[in-house]
Amino acid sequence: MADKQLVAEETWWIELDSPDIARASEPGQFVMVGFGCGNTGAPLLPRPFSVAWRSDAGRVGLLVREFGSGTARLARLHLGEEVLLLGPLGRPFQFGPDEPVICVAGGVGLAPFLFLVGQARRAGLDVSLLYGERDASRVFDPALIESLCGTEAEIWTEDGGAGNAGRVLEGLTPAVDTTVLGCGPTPMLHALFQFTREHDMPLQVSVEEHMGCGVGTCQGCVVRAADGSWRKSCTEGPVFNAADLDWGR
Amino acid sequence: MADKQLVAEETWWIELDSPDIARASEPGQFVMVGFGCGNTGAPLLPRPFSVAWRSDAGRVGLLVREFGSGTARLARLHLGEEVLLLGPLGRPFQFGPDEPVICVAGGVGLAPFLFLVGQARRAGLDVSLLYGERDASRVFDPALIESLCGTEAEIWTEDGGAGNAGRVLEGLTPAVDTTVLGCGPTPMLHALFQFTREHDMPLQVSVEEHMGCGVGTCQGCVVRAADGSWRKSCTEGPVFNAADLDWGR
Amino acid sequence: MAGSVLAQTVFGLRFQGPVLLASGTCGYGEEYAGLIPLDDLGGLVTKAVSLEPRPGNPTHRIAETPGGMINAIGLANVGLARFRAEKLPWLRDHLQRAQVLVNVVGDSVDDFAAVVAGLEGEEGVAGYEINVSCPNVKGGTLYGTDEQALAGLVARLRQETERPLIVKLTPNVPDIGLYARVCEQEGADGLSAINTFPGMLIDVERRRPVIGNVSGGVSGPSILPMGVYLTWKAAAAVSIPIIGVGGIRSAADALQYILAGADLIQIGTALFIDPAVAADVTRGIEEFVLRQPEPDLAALVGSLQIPSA
Amino acid sequence: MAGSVLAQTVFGLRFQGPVLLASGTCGYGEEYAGLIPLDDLGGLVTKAVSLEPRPGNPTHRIAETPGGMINAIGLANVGLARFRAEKLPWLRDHLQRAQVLVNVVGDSVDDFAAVVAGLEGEEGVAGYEINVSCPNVKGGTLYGTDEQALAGLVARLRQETERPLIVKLTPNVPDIGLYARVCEQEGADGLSAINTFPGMLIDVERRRPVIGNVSGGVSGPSILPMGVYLTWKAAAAVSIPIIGVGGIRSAADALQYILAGADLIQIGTALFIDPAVAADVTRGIEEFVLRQPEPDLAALVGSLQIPSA
Ligand SMILES: Cc1cc2nc3c(=O)[nH]c(=O)nc-3n(C[C@H](O)[C@H](O)[C@H](O)COP(=O)(O)OP(=O)(O)OC[C@H]3O[C@@H](n4cnc5c(N)ncnc54)[C@H](O)[C@@H]3O)c2cc1C
Ligand SMILES: Cc1cc2nc3c(=O)[nH]c(=O)nc-3n(C[C@H](O)[C@H](O)[C@H](O)COP(=O)(O)OP(=O)(O)OC[C@H]3O[C@@H](n4cnc5c(N)ncnc54)[C@H](O)[C@@H]3O)c2cc1C
Ligand SMILES: Cc1cc2nc3c(=O)[nH]c(=O)nc-3n(C[C@H](O)[C@H](O)[C@H](O)COP(=O)(O)O)c2cc1C
Ligand SMILES: Cc1cc2nc3c(=O)[nH]c(=O)nc-3n(C[C@H](O)[C@H](O)[C@H](O)COP(=O)(O)O)c2cc1C
Ligand code: FES
Ligand code: FES
Repeated sequence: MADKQLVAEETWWIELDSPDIARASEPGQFVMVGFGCGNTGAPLLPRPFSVAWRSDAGRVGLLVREFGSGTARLARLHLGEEVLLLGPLGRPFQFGPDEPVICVAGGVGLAPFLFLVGQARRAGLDVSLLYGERDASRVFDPALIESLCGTEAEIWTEDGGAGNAGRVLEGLTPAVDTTVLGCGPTPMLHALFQFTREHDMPLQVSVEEHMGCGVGTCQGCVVRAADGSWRKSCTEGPVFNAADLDWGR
Repeated sequence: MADKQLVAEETWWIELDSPDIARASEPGQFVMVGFGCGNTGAPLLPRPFSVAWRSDAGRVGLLVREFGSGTARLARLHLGEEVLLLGPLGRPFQFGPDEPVICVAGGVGLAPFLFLVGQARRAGLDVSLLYGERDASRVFDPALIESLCGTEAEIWTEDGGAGNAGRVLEGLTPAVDTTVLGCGPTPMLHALFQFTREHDMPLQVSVEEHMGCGVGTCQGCVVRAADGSWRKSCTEGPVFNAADLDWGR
Repeated sequence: MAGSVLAQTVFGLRFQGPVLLASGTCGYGEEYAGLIPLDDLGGLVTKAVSLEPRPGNPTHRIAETPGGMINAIGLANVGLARFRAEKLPWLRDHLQRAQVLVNVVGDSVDDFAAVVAGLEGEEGVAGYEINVSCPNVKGGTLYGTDEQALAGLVARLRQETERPLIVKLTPNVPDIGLYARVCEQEGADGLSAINTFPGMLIDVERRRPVIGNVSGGVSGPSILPMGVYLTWKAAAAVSIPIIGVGGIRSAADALQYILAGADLIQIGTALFIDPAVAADVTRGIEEFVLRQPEPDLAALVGSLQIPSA
Repeated sequence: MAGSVLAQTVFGLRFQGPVLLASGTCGYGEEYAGLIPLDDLGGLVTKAVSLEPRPGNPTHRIAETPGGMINAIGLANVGLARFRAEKLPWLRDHLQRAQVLVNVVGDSVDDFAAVVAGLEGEEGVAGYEINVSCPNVKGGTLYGTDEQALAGLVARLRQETERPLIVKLTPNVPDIGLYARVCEQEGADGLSAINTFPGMLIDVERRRPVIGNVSGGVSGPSILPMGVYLTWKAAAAVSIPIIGVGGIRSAADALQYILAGADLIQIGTALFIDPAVAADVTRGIEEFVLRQPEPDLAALVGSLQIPSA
């Protein structure tokens, strides 16, 4: 590990040296972060994290929120400690150069959009970012967001402690032909799906499911598709066209 | 943990703050060092270590040689990290104030004798120390031994790289009425038993057996007694009169 | 210590809390006396008691495995006579509120029966935990894996005592429900699930088994998911109470067993890791119970919700 | 990669090394192609193939346990026809030296037989691993825990094929030797030991099982000592070769199985931890073999020395 900073409550910015992954990553892709077969403690299995940033110098940035054993272990990483990285994996967000795009992030669902908006803005694309958190203590530094993304995020907190008061979806205005990209907790994605369907906006979402291999062998990470079949979120996702998924439950 | 130093190849001096244990310990007793129920990695079970030193300020010193998962974990301890200590446990070395005593240490079997010789010398007793290692790289600093013990150790290495060349037993001369205390690898204890029996010298040994509880409940740590019964090394030992043990195998 | 939200009557006995110490990991209580406030616990299960004393297995008797340990103590114990004369009086004198279950082993039905009969006159024995599931002595799981033999054993012991009779099941069967039902039918008051899994470790350099007895029983965190599953299966099969045991080292672990259907739980291996674990788990369960809309432990037992497919 | 000290002929097949990838953890090979030099391995076992495609179980299908994981994939697979049309050709084209075993499942003897029969004409299938031991589908262990049913199944499959027929045993029985002998008697060429242990995890806050299928199979380091023991027991019961599997993540782990009597080993869960593990374990075994007075892998198989009591 090359760098680690506590950037919000229980939320860490972690930079790792990995030139191959840095070079190849596209926004929406993820890496599996693990500790190898010599590690006897939890986590046993690697955990998936969205690529949140990359540098020409070969660094990859992750935005990690402590949740269980795996993320707690990452929070305890010390400088120079090695982790096992597998990636970049999965299908990135995809959109044309002329489409206006709105990214809707809930919590650490912000991660892929830091990468995406930064890259898109540098390419001169029309991409904006809505970012919601439960409360101000969890909000990732707006100045840092701006420096990574090249634009401000519109921030929403449920208690109004930072940015606007309310849920992030309240910031979304109907706009036909605007592509919406979503990443965050499942209830948020559900609401986003309802909203975009009502207003006929194309939606892509990055889903989260427990993963085993990360490369398509174990079928552990499936999500239900609209046609009733199962799709592997590690190879056919994590980014799906929302219309292709089963939102029934 | 209060202090840690690499004192010889794969051998660490570790100081822990534990006033209760420091106060109560006697030479030959041990502590169980563990990592608690929150620790998910190896070692799961605590490991026994002889008390090698104690201070009035409430510190306990251990001499730890890396062997497997438990000792490797101790070698990775960082300052301020907490470990779970249980102790002092077991039966200490016991001898009268007028008996001349020779301590024979093999490898980290030195640990209890650093404590014992230091304490005995300060009390003005006639206690000497023979200390053997495989080679010079593993020898604990003679100056440190002297400062801890108040006397020099007679050092033996198999390759002669430090001190005398040969096995530590070669340093032992028959002397009726001299009590011999032994701690080290089983083959060394066997040889010591043969020697002291031939020359009619009383022998006490500190034995090593895999331990579970350390306090006498699990019966995991038994050694075979001369009468064929099993003795718990954690409560009836680790120090036994050699004559009480079964040396058959 | 344990608040009243944790008190339950199980097998007709009052347990002030749901946490017991598992057989073989707390000796006969005495050894932990200075370290664990035993009388604050739900209870303890003694080391196995057999009719005659048993010396136990050769060493090593213990080794660590990934996430667990293996033991082959060999049911080393002082035997019925000395248990009665030396160990039981201590327990009687020191434990007023915690319940004492005696773990019973034997080589034959008569053996088991003799131990139970020999303790019937004794006060301080709240009930019996019948060990038909020890993987590290020859024939140790015989009664645990043969329905007929098990039925015969339980029926006979039922005749010997009116005290709670709890059968400790082996995990080592395709359908634990079968054996659970046999016990219930023959009059057992409860079940303990589970004992250890047979396992083995090899010292590759020396080409020898690490354990003197060659194989032993695997316990500790690594068996937690199996124990929870088997408790759930056993609870589904019978209506007598179940004591969940296997791999518990936190209140969350214990609550998994309770939600799966265990009325009480036991802690074994984790005691070696930290003797304070029994009190910590009790406290953690209490905190959890107090956070519930219905703050009552009994309401949690078996409260797992299975989503409809 | 694997030196010739590791080469063995087992079931009449040449294995350049003793390490195979376990069924269900390497898909149909293709998915790991860029990550693992598959053709340098001893071989791989495909994901289960059933007559009809199976969609698999609801999510979550995977969760971590202490020292292991639990899975309830539900034998999701593309079915015989698509396996033959899409998956097998890739394996045939890309693996020349590594042996491909096809893991076969079915709901009935006819089902199993139809899958085997349907692959008989196909090149690129070195042999069959018959999965009678999957704990996370209904009836998945039926054939693995009923001697009669097992005997009937193996006898029938023996009629369908002359290719190596390897039966994958469930750990979930009191005496694995019994089932091993049944397989040997009915003409099986080998055994795989072991499949996963049934297990369960509960989300205590939500009072729900973590796994969509409620229970699943426990694999990974936590089951290593059980797998080594059961391999040793199975090896003692039969003279056909055994593939050891369960919890292997290092050469030392693999060597425990080999000394216990496994001719070959499989790695499953550890692949998820690090896809390089298969090559690392192969290398480690080779180093160990070369250090022996008789540097030959076959001489190590079953070379555990049991001290006389
Ligand atoms: C494609 C993808 C990208 C992700 N990107 C990020 C990110 O950039 N930043 C971040 O903080 N988190 C991210 N997550 C979620 C992150 O992987 C989980 O927080 C993490 O797996 C939880 O692990 P844990 O060990 O801390 O929790 P535990 O509760 O100990 O995990 C137990 C098990 O549940 C699984 N699990 C639990 N929660 C999740 C979850 N939300 N998603 C997937 N698996 C889960 C774990 O993999 C593990 O198998 C991402 C998840 C996916 C699938
Ligand atoms: C009373 C007593 C005092 C000791 N004092 C010291 C000391 O002062 N300094 C020191 O370096 N070592 C001492 N040891 C040995 C130390 O406990 C072992 O080196 C340690 O247990 C090995 O643990 P490990 O996890 O590194 O090895 P592993 O091989 O991972 O241990 C695996 C298992 O074997 C047991 N084990 C392995 N070797 C030994 C052994 N020699 N003795 C007991 N159990 C063993 C472990 O407890 C564990 O259960 C003492 C042992 C005993 C019994
Ligand atoms: C050292 C040791 C000794 C044991 N002795 C007995 C015993 O005498 N009788 C018995 O029924 N179970 C015995 N057990 C099994 C435990 O009571 C318990 O069922 C098992 O260890 C699983 O629980 P745990 O994972 O919390 O240890 C023993 C376990 C250990 C570790
Ligand atoms: C995700 C997953 C899927 C599995 N699928 C199968 C399967 O389809 N057929 C089978 O026989 N075994 C299957 N297994 C069991 C493994 O092949 C292996 O027997 C078991 O995982 C123990 O080995 P391990 O500890 O190395 O993983 C599966 C295991 C896992 C983890
Ligand atoms: S995580 Fe294994 S198939 Fe997706
Ligand atoms: S270590 Fe448990 S009785 Fe000695």
